[in-house]
Amino acid sequence: MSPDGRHRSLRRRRWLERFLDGWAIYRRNPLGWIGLGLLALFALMAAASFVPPLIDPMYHPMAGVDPEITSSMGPSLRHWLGTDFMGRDIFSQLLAGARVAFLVGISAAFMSVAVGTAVGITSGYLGGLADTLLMRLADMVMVMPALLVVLILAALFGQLNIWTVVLIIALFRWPGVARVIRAQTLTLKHRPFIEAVRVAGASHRRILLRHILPNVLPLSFLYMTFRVTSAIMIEAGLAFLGFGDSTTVSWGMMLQWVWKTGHMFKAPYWLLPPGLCISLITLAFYLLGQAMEEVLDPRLRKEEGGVG
Amino acid sequence: MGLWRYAARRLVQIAGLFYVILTVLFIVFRLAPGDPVERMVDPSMDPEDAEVLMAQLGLDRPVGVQYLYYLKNFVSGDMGISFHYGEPVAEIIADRLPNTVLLFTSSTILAAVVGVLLGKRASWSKGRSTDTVLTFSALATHTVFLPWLALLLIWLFAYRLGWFPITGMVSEDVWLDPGATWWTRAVDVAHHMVLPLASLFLIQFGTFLLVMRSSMLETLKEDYILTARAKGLPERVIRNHHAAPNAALPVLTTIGLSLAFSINGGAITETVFTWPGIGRELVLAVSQNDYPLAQASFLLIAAVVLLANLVVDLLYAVLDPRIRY
Amino acid sequence: MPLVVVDGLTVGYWTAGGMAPAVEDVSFTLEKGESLGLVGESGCGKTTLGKALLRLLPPNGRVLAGEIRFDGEDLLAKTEAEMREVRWGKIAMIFQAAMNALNPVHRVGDQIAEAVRAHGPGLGRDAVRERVLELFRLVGIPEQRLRDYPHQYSGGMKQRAIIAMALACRPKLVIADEPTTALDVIVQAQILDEIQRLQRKLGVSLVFISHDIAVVADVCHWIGVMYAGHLVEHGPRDEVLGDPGHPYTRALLASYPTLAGLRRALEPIPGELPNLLDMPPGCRFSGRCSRSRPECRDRKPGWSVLSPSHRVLCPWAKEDR
Amino acid sequence: MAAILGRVRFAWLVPMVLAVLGTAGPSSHAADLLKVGLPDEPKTLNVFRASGRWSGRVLALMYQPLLVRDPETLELIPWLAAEMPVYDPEAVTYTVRLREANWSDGSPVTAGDVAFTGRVIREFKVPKYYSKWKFVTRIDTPDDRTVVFHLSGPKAVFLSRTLATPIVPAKEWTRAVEAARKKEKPLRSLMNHRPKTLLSSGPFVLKEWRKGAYLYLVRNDRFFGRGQEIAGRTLGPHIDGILLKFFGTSDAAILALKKGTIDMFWWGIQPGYIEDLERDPNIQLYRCERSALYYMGFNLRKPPFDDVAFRRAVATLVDKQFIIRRILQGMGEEMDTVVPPGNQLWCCPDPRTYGKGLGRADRVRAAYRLLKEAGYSWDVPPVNDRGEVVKGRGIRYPDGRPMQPWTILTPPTDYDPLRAMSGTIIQGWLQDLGIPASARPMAFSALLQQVKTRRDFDAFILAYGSLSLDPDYLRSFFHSDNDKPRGWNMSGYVNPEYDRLAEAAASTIDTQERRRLVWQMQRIVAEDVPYLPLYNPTLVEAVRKGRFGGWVKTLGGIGNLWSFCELKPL
Repeated sequence: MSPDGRHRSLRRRRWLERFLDGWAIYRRNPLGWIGLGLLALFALMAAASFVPPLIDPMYHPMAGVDPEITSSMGPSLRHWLGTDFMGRDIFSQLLAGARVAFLVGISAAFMSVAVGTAVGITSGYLGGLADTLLMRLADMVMVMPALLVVLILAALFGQLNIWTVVLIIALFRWPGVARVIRAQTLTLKHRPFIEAVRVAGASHRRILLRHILPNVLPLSFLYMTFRVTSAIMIEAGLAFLGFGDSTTVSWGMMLQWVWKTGHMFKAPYWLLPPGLCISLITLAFYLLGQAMEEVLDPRLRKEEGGVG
Repeated sequence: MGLWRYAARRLVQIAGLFYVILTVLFIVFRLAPGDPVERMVDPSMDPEDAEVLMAQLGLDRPVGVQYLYYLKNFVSGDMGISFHYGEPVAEIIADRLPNTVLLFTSSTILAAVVGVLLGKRASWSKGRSTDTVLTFSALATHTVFLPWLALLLIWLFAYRLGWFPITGMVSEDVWLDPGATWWTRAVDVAHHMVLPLASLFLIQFGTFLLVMRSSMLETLKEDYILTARAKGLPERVIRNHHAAPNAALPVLTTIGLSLAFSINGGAITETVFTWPGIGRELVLAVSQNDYPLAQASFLLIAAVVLLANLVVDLLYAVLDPRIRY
Repeated sequence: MPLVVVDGLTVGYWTAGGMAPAVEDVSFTLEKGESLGLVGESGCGKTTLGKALLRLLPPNGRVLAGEIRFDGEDLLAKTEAEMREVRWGKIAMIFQAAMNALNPVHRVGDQIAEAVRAHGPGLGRDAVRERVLELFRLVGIPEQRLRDYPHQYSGGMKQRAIIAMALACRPKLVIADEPTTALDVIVQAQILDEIQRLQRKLGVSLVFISHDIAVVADVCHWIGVMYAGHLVEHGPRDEVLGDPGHPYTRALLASYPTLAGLRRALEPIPGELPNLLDMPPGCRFSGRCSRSRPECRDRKPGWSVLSPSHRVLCPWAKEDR
Repeated sequence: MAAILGRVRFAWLVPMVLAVLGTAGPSSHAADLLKVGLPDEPKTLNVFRASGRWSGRVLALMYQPLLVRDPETLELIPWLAAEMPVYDPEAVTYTVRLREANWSDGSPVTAGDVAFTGRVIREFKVPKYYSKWKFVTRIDTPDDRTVVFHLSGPKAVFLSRTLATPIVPAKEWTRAVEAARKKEKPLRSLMNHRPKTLLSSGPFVLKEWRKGAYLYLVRNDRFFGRGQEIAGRTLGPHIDGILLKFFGTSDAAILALKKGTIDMFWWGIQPGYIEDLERDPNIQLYRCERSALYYMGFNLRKPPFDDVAFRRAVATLVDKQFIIRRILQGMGEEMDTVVPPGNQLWCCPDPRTYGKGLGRADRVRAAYRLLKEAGYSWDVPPVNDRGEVVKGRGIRYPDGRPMQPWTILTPPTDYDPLRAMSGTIIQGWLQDLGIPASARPMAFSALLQQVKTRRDFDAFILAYGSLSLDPDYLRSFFHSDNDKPRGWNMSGYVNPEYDRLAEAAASTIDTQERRRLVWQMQRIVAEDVPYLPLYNPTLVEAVRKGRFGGWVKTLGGIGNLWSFCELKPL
């Protein structure tokens, strides 16, 4: 085996070992279990969201209406959670909402973490003026109340479609990640093994990609779970206030429908499920993050404010 | 003293950041499609009338000139006149700000105090049922969807039980009554404030509790805690005198960092409870294209956030003797 | 009557894999005014032993068997409140990693005063202050540093402050856990001298824990060598150093360069400490021992008594000399 | 409980909470105070700025116009004027005699006030009123009670719109007007003036405005109508005052209504609440027609809507009944013409309709037929060889080009969820026919700019919540002169015959003749479909039973001047 190959297989083994060790720690965290369980449930819902429209077009969450029901009805055998004000099935909307929540949460989180990691590594590795500028920018973006910013943009530039919302959320939620990754990069930068690689003449790109990135990735991954919660909350808040993408069935949008059509206080079967789902999926990702945090590094500084 | 030099340097930085925000905001608002005049006209008005209105609102000038005027006026404290109120923006904000400050500071202080105390308690009994209950309820309130929670609170406490008013900040009965004393009026406002305060408190205190708890757990692993224990100090002294002050420092940072989050929550709370504060005014102004008001409210919020972070950093420096600038 | 009697002490930690014994069947005594050096590789249980003496084990740690008698009293039988009296009042501890043993947010003087006050409740403000100043003079810290915070101290000074703190209540026993590890060589020497000087001057007993046998050799009357939770050799300094009975002690001595000016080739000890959860049933050093015999692995080793005060946990100690 | 509280060391909170709880429960000082919930706060009480609905509602209780409409017949009747104005066709003048009326401070309402109001509007070009006054060339006041208006030509809207302008007290405004004249931007200065007190000639006068909480109006004892009989009604007001409370959300206001905190909610109630409120024994619901127009507009300047056949096909596809039944929960009325059906005077009874009463499949067939006749073709036609309706795909213009995707712009959900939803539903119907339409909600101002200023759109759904009762808007909407940026002819409809009719109608004083012209205009619009009128929502308002009686129903709801003048405590 070539030295490089051995190195790689060694590293792979280390990764696997680390994963298994981590899993061993994770397994002992009951809250982590609850989080995983809830997420599995929501994932199941998201997957199941494709089914109802196949059974009958009236179960289409957006366009389908029950031909016999013209107002909001309570749960029945035909509609497990009842119907909304125009006779659409709430249960299939709820399922579709799970899909959207995952979509929004994970894609926004992925983007913001990708940006944050990139900025953090660059900033920490380069140092100097680039570092100062990037971190000042991060400071500025970090303290801005993201929901209000998205609200302003949504109100000014027209109703945003769901991907625009995702993009904006991502653009406003990277600085926390960038800061942590930067700090991590700084400590890594001065570790002997990096110094050694540098002395051995490795390029910056190689150092960044092969030696620093793999070491900060677990941390980025951890932050993704926290970002997911904040993205879901922002999207839901936006939709609730009526600035969401009204062609998408998200839970926030469902709540907005309840609210705006005056069913808030008389259709608990319609009001409770979406709110509960938003809260629970946020909780689930949060618990997952917490448990993972314990695994990855208990001394990590907590960055709070999941919803902001 | 280095602290003042540091504060001065940070202030300059903040001024720079603020200028950037100011400019970005101006550009964003001007780039936005839609002009505020169109919402003020009805079919009986001629297009020429709308042009007159545009000119009177100062929207007909070139954008560069508008920007310069904007800067000039801003520096002189004139934030323009609200399109819809026809009042100086500064006055509207001055009118709303105390309400927000009242709601926001009391909820933050309450949440911080309760969160820190309970966090301390939770960490101290780590692994026991007190800890589990506290941690879990903090997590649950921390992640609950705020507008939903607020509406449930209204439904239950204001509507079903009738303990509190549904929305608003004052009840006219009390304020129209010539015999009402300042005390009854204060109680009236407090009465209205309970539910919005409760919802803001609920989502904030979880953050504090969780941060305090984990920070405390970290601190408890430190050698000086072992030293303190070896010194034969009572548990209470170790907890309150040795662990808590060190553990509370990250909580301070959290206040700064979670401010943006709380402000989001504040705006939603104010909107749902019709609390006449800045957050609600901003949401309204934004949706009605009241540029001057929306811009000024947002700038105010940005300024508050930036300054609050400075204050947090300075406080940190004062409280943690290790930090010297 | 000896000041400290440790008899058959066994301490374990609850871990995910089960109960891990960190200290097993350790016995020794220490007379008043004398000093014992506990030496061994990191992880051998010496710090656990030190903490067990003060009953300061972490929440998952338990004393499983044995007895600790201090000044004739059974420490393990005491309540937590009674124990608080013993801590610092009678037994003080100097922790390893001196950097973190002082609380960063309190002034050094206050932290020492706190110890003074905790065990002398009747003392007035001035008396406490006077005592703290006295301690500062004792360890050689200038008075004006009283109001400084720990981070303003140098490493050596911090360690002096901790020593001062340890002496605050005139304890009968001081447990020093790697007090010099984090310091550079010169400061280390100063601190060791200081400890020795104070120990003689004040007549306190000392349990000195270190991984560095050279340091221990400098300071202590007695040396106890620990390996994987066992006390494998215990005896007077000169006997242990001059005539080590346990192969591990010998290896340890061989791996240190500067002892008594000897210039031998360094011999690192091959192998690693065994996993606490998975100990060989017999001698724990057998896996690394150059003179290991087949039965060593399987049979519990017995004690060899080399002199009335020098015993070794190796049945072959006499033969292999 | 005390133990738990004690443990968290907040026992001191208990008495405070109890004190706060102790003040719960409504109490009332003035029994005859009408408490009205408003969804939002009036932004200003400057009559020259007031553009919001709320400001207008409050001001209407204080500043009075010369003429108002009878609540039943909707005919114009004298109000501040003593009798109907006298028209002189020769000189093109209107002469108005004023009633004996006083401001709330006791000084008389004079011809000078009327002239002042008109002159300020003309001089400053006050946007809200200027278009109704620009043709008034001179205002004479031969004596304190007589006003003579000189017009540039006969104008149909003079009585209904110009004389509906609220008359402003000259002495209260003179100083502000003089100050404004000296400013660089006089209008802006005038509009930013904040009147300290408000002199009222109406039934109520402003007592207190607590920002963010309520507006308190008390009875104006000097109101000219007090005890008088006008339009067959003996006027009050019989109540001591009106308290307008701002709620921000309908939910809160409706809960307050159910709890009895307010006596009336001055805002249309969403269908979702109705069933529940109907069951509440303390609540009385009033259903009124509105003078509203909810419609879909097309851009006639470019394909596909430059083809009248296509517009008719779309009109055929849109099932207004479905929208009303499902989205409006039945609370609305189908509209076949641009003039609301409640406006009996002007609504054309026989416009052309499309697909009325047809089911889904029949509508598809009818639209398919229309388009096929016009030469459109499909890759997969929506009606197959056996005459069954299937999902169509790939529609092509008569010249064979495929139709490019286009959008229906709708207001966003926060602004009007029902319109946004209607857009989504219509999009679905069009797609069934293979028409590549998609609904796109857009911020309201952005939408207006796109449609009205930039004219860069395909189709949109907009609405007028309260159209004036005078049908002059028909001219604004479709006259080719208004086909310019910011003009009201957003569709770009050009029809010389229509222009001629519109101009004639604008200067026709005779009502019968004008009605004939206006009907003709509506028939043309229905034929050419530049706008597709959708629905006119029913206005449902709720009041508490047993507190006050004498609500007056009229077009636009019970929250009107007549109600507030006639309400009596029970």
